[in-house]
Amino acid sequence: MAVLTVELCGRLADMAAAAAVTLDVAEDGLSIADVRGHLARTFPALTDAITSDKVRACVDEAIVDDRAIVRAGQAVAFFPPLSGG
Amino acid sequence: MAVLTVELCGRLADMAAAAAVTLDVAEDGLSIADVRGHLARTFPALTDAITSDKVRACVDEAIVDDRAIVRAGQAVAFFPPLSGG
Amino acid sequence: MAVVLATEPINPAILLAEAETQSNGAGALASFTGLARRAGKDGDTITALVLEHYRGLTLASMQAIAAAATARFALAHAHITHRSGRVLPGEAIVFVAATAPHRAAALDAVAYMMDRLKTEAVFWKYEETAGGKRWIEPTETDHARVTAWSL
Amino acid sequence: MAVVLATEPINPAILLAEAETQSNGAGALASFTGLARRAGKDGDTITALVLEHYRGLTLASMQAIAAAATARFALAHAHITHRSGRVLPGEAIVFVAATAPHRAAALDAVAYMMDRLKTEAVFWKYEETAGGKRWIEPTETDHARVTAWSL
Repeated sequence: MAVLTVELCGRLADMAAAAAVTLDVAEDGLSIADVRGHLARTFPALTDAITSDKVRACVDEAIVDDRAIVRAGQAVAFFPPLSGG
Repeated sequence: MAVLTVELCGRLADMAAAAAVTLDVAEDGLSIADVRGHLARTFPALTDAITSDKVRACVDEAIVDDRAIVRAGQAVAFFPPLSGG
Repeated sequence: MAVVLATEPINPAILLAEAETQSNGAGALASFTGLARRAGKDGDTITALVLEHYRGLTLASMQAIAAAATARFALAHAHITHRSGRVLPGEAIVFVAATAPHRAAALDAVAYMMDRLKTEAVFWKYEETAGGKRWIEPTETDHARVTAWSL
Repeated sequence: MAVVLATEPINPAILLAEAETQSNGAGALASFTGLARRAGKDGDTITALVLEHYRGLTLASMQAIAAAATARFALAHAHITHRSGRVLPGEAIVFVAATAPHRAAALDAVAYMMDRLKTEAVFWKYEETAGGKRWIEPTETDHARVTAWSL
């Protein structure tokens, strides 16, 4: 097992009371859907947000869909709706 | 008879080769229509422009129509289409 | 509301800073600067844009436009500075700014003031080139734009 | 094209002056500045607007918006400077400018860049008040505006 660090951006960090979370992952990785499920179980306050399609997953600075597989060492982040300007 | 000074603004001054023109006027004044007619006769190159409704008359800093009567001492000007900005 | 008829070169950056201080807590500040072109439509070099104005009527026409924009778009502040006289290529001819609580109102107000200035502000202007004077009048598009605001 | 992610206060007047030097002979320069509000929707005092960004993706998202505006509106120059971090009331959050041969393109490009920044630039922000944090997300109007550009 290796460790995957997941960043929680914007209000997600407040909901989980953590800006980043670490997960144990097997060598063949986890899907983004699995990561969402894990976060929902670990942080009940995050469940609604993290399972919403309004919250997007970002891997190594690219937006990915729920089937994407992530492995230890990759930069994974979840983005609530963006708000610039 | 007294003298009325008429200013020609914008391209009208170029057409008449004069920025201002003086007219003799009787004490009971002249209509703007009369002033236009006088200018057209005096400056043939101005005829088309000065008889066009695109060229507006201004008396004492207010736009007036052709029936307005002007007397000596008033500030009369003709405005070709405006072009600010 | 700040409305200025300037006979000397104007500095848009300084005017924007002034408009910013007049935002009165509003979050949106839009501006437009019209700059004198270096080349005419047919590519010839323009040595200057020369603007003429008429007595107090020119400033009054600018004030009427700024006041109408302030009312129509509920602006916190409206600013118009317009040059008269000889404007060299690259110099600013006109600077317009609006502050409002929201961006759409500020941007629309700037477009509105520019559209009205083009056809209703009391100025006449010509481009000075090696070939002589070329008087500039509003285009059909300019007239259509100002009409659209009154629909 | 000039696109900057700034972590210190920005000066819209200086940025407008820079954009003016980049007009490349184009006659129209439009700008928009978003200023941090002093009071929230319910009238409470805002002590700061705090913006978060994400690594290189934030600057890349801003660059994509400036490039799209440049292509779509045939701009001579596009400029976006966006703050990240803690922005005090009255300070500028964002400055956007566009230069183009004609005013409609410059003004539309500024509106377009702002509309896309609101919903597509990689930022998250909250208002800091005596009562705590209040996260700000785009409104339905913001979403409708950005959708309208792709119709």
